[in-house]
Amino acid sequence: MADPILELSDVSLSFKGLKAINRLSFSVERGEICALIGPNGAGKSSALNILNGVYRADSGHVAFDGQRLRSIRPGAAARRGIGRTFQHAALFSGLSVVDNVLAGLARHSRTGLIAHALGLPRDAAETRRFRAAAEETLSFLELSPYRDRIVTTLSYGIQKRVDLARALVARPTLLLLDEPMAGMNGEEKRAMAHFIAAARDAFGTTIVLIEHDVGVVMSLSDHVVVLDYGRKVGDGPPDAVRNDPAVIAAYLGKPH
Amino acid sequence: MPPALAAALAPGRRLALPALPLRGTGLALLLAVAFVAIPLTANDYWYNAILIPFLIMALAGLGLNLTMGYAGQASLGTGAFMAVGAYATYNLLLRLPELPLPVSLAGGGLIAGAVGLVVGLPSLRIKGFYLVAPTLAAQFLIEWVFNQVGWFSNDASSSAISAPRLVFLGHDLSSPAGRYALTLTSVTVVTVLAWRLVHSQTGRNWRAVRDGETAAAVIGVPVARTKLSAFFVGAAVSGVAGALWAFAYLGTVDARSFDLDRSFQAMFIIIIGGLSSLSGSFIGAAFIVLTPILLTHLSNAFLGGSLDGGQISNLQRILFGALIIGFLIKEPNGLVALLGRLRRPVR
Amino acid sequence: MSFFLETLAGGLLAGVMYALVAIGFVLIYKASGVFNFAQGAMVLCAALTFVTLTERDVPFWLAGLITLAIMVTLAVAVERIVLRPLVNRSQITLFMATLGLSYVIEGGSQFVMGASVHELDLGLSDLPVAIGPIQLSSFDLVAALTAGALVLALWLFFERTRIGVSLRAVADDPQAALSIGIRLPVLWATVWAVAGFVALVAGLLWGARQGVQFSLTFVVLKALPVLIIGGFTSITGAIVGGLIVGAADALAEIYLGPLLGGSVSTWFAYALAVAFLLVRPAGLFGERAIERV
Amino acid sequence: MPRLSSALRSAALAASLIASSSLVPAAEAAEAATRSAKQYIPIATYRVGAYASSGTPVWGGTIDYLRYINEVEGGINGVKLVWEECETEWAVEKGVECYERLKGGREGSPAPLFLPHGDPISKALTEKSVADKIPLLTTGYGRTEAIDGRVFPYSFTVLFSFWSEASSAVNYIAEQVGGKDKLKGLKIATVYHDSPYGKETQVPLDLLAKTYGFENIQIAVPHPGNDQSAQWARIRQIKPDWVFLRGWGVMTPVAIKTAAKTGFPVDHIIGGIWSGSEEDVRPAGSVGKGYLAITPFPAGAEFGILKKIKAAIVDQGKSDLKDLKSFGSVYYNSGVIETIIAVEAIRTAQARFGHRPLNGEETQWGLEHLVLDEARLKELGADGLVQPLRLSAKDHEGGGAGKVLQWDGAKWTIVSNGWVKSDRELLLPVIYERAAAYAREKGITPRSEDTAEAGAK
Repeated sequence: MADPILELSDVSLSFKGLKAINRLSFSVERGEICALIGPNGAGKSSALNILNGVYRADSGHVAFDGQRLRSIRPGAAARRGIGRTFQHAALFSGLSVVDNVLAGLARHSRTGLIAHALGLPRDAAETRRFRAAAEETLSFLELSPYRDRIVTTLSYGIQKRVDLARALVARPTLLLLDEPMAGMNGEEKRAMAHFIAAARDAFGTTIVLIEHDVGVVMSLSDHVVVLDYGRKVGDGPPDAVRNDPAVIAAYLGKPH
Repeated sequence: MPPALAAALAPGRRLALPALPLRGTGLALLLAVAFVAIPLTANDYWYNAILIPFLIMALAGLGLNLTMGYAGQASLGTGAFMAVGAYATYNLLLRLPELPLPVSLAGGGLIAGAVGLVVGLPSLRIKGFYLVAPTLAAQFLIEWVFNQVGWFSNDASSSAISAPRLVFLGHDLSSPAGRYALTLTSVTVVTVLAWRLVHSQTGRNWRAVRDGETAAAVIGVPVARTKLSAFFVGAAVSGVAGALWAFAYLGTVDARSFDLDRSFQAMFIIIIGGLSSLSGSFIGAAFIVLTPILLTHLSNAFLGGSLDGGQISNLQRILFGALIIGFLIKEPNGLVALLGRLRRPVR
Repeated sequence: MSFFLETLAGGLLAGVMYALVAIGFVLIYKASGVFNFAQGAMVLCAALTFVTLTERDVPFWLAGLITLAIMVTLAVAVERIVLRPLVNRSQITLFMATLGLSYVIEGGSQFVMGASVHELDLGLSDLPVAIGPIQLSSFDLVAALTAGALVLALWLFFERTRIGVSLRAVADDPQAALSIGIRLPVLWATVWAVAGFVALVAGLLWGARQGVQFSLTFVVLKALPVLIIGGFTSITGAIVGGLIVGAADALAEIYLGPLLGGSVSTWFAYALAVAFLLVRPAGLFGERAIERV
Repeated sequence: MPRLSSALRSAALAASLIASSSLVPAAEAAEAATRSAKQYIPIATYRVGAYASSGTPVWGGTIDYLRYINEVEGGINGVKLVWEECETEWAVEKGVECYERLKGGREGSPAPLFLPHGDPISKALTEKSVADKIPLLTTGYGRTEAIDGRVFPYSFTVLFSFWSEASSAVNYIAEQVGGKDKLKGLKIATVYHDSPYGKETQVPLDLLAKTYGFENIQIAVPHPGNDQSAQWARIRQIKPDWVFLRGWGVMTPVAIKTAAKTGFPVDHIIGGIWSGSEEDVRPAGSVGKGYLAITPFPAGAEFGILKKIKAAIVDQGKSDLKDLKSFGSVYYNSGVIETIIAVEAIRTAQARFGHRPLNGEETQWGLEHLVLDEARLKELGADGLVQPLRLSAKDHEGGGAGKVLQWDGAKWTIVSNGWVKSDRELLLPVIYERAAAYAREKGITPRSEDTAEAGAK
């Protein structure tokens, strides 16, 4: 455990007395792909939401890049370099693909209203830079053919990929993916897995993802954390986790 | 009425389309008509009764469209922002006479923007339709302030304000043509600035917040700043419209000129014209401002002898209401969408 | 002290009158999810129809019945022609449609019945009555009692009848309501008809108070803060909100007005409503939380 | 694009054709074609909207008198009248549109003057009317400072300005309490519509209070004024001797009712011009009995000219009134009075410029030289109905007196002893001062009376 980028220690969260997460601790290495798995209601999404400030942990703490995150808000998390995609894509429905991706660059903008309204040179320069970054990300994720389409007119699989592009374009240090392959067919899943791995390889992004398809998880991730009823029941490389009796009992063994 | 004038009307209404993806020549033609052909042909009636109020209400609608159409923040405070723009510009003209007219006008707009920013603060907590409550509160409060506090109207006995001489670079702009030139220039400049904004990162942030506030926050769009900037810009644009309404259109106004009806009018303009469309504001203004006038002419022509004035006027009101409802039902995306369909060749 | 009490009592009685109008809004909001700005025009239309009939020597009860029939027809027609095609559209669009509707109803009422002011005499005296240390108008007391009776009747109607239970189901979850076999068109028509009846009662009381004329439509402006404070979906909320707005307006006008130059009641209710909104976004008795984004 | 633009262009063409064809109302147009020049008179009206109830009887009086002039007198010195209405709904923009549409005249007749019918509209037209040289005739409303015709050459606040209204009301109270010296120590509360119109009397009342030593209490009623429990609770607390009620629309009946229910004696409330009509007091019902109002428009059908109108127009079924109950009402008579002034101004100007349709500049001269003395008023049958008037460049008001009416439960009776005059000698210097300040702010050089004369060629 040389260089953990993310460390959760003893994190707990409850909703109206119901423990969603119970003293959860794990850490994620820089540059690895870490999968959170577990049955529905195991607390995976809650854990992700704590990481980027949508929820606030009741106790315990989270350290990111060596610094403790205390009661961080989503916007601040984003500024620190934590990117995120959504279970249901949650794209900006009135915008085109390229505009969605450009919106992902908002946190890098250093220009204000006046520069935008008057078209000052620094706005022009920034616009050029942003456009180039967006185009690069689009072509990286093979979305260029769709660049000017309004996102609501696209298939679900493509929308999920646009969601990834919107998060990736800001070059996050840590990228949280909430069920990036939910609702996809096998081919789409393979493509998405390929893009996730490629993103990590190309930009060194650390990725934490939630996924139900164990096959995909095992082949894609370097590190798997298994949750059940808010507790961690397994943690380690895919092969180790796969053979962990506790994990099998809690999750893998269950028919679903 | 000279026939040349009738021909001039159609291009005049095409003013409504600057932000549609017109080819360069189309836009140039449009501006040439607005800046050259109209001044060569229009008379007082066209300036004072049609062109000037149309342009100004289009601008007011445009302001609301930025706040509501682009950034998704509902507001019934447009009238109040127009009032602030008018009274602020009046006081700048009166108390700092050395400032050139455009500076006073812009200053009035910025002050209106600042007020809009304050009015927008509750939007950080209140969302959706409920947001009309704080904006309505502002509407009534601001109207009341200008009515009560004599300083704003230089202690005129009736708290009405009246334009000091409109002069720019030695030209007297108080003739109808001069006021049209002032209005058209202001509207063009502000529209260009608004066009730039909605196509910039600011505009993208507005629409991101509109389409998904949580998602926007998570990907790093500064939500609070974005909402407030939308209120600021929208109110500033409406403020300029208010100043023009007071000085380029009516000459003398009091706070009641900017009452709730004005806010409703702006709301109609953008909902009927098209939300989040700059040209929609112009098309909507054409509809809302010009339809009653057209109805008057039509009913005078066809019903003049058969019904008395009161009945005709009531019929017009019914018809206007029905048209509004009809367009709301038939054109969810506004008249701009209808025009968009017309422009595409029918297959 | 007695002056304070009297002001408060006067304000509360005025508040009852606001509540009476607000109830009409609540009914329609519950059924169709729209803030029906045309309710003011409906109040005008009801009162105008009623006086036009009584001035032509139609007996009181018959005029009431005919007016009620007309209001119900109007309400049902509005629901059919205007609101049903707009289902699933944004609240602000619905709101603007009802604003357009108010033009139609106002124009239509005046087209048919003229624009003159009419006196409406319900046979209630408007002279002061002393109750303990404070003086109240008997008319206002009757208005308050009427409003009370109306609320009770509506409460019974919506709590104890099948249609009332259905209405609550619809307000909670339209899809689920549909799936358990509630016939929405019948429900909508019923609620709109009841709203027409409420408009008639409000129109008669307001009309008796200020004469039947166009400005009856202005009463809607006070209804919005009442609803925000009380909650859009609760009849009890409308009453409590009305009382709060009435009392707050009167007290503000008396104690704040002289300091600020008067007329504070034009905005005070709205400022109060915003304060409520910031603290309790769904209103005092509201069921639905603020729209989720 | 071509489809769109051609559609728009044809719509535009249709619009302008309609506009030009509708320039003359159909009925009058046919007539106009056959005969020679007629004098055109544009009239702004509000038959729709919140204030339609008070407007409709006014146009009845206006139009009936115009018809009377045409049918009985054969026009003004043989020049027949043709008029056109334009609906404003009392809204400023619509008023401006009407003015712009009608100001050009019709069928060869220029517009001699414009009747804006609406305080905000008249204010918005102040400067436009100067540029166009069309006098705005406003009776019982309009800018008070416009009395100074040297600064406001084309605004005519004829008869009874709001300042005169306030002063006459105070003078009537003085008569009731036994002289102006008895005003000292009285409490006079003004309950006003909180709008520019309502605030207009604050300055003169302040001045009058200082002069006569009464206590001037100002109580605002927010628009529209359909609930006034708080205001009248304050009245009950303050216990004023008199209440001066300056309402508009629904505010007046609600005020009377609320006064009655708080126990304030209704016969100590004096309504202003716009609180003094049948339409204002009738909705208040029986409690309105005893209510007073000061007005330049006395009610009654017994004036000579009204009898003539009744015989020649109303009884012939030619009246513009739909509800004949309004004949002889305050608002009906206000329409007659306003039109008498307009017609007599044109007649005065005709004496100088010839018996033909006149333009605004000529009519302005006529207005500034209008003399309606007792003798002339008798000739017109308008003695007692119209107060004696003498207008000049320095004085666009002319009269400045009102009569006090009392409501007997069914109709108004005149209770003042003739016309109650205002303290014009006290008010005029302040008015001139304010007009001069306006001129400075706007960069206007006031006309001297000589140039006013020369300006009319």
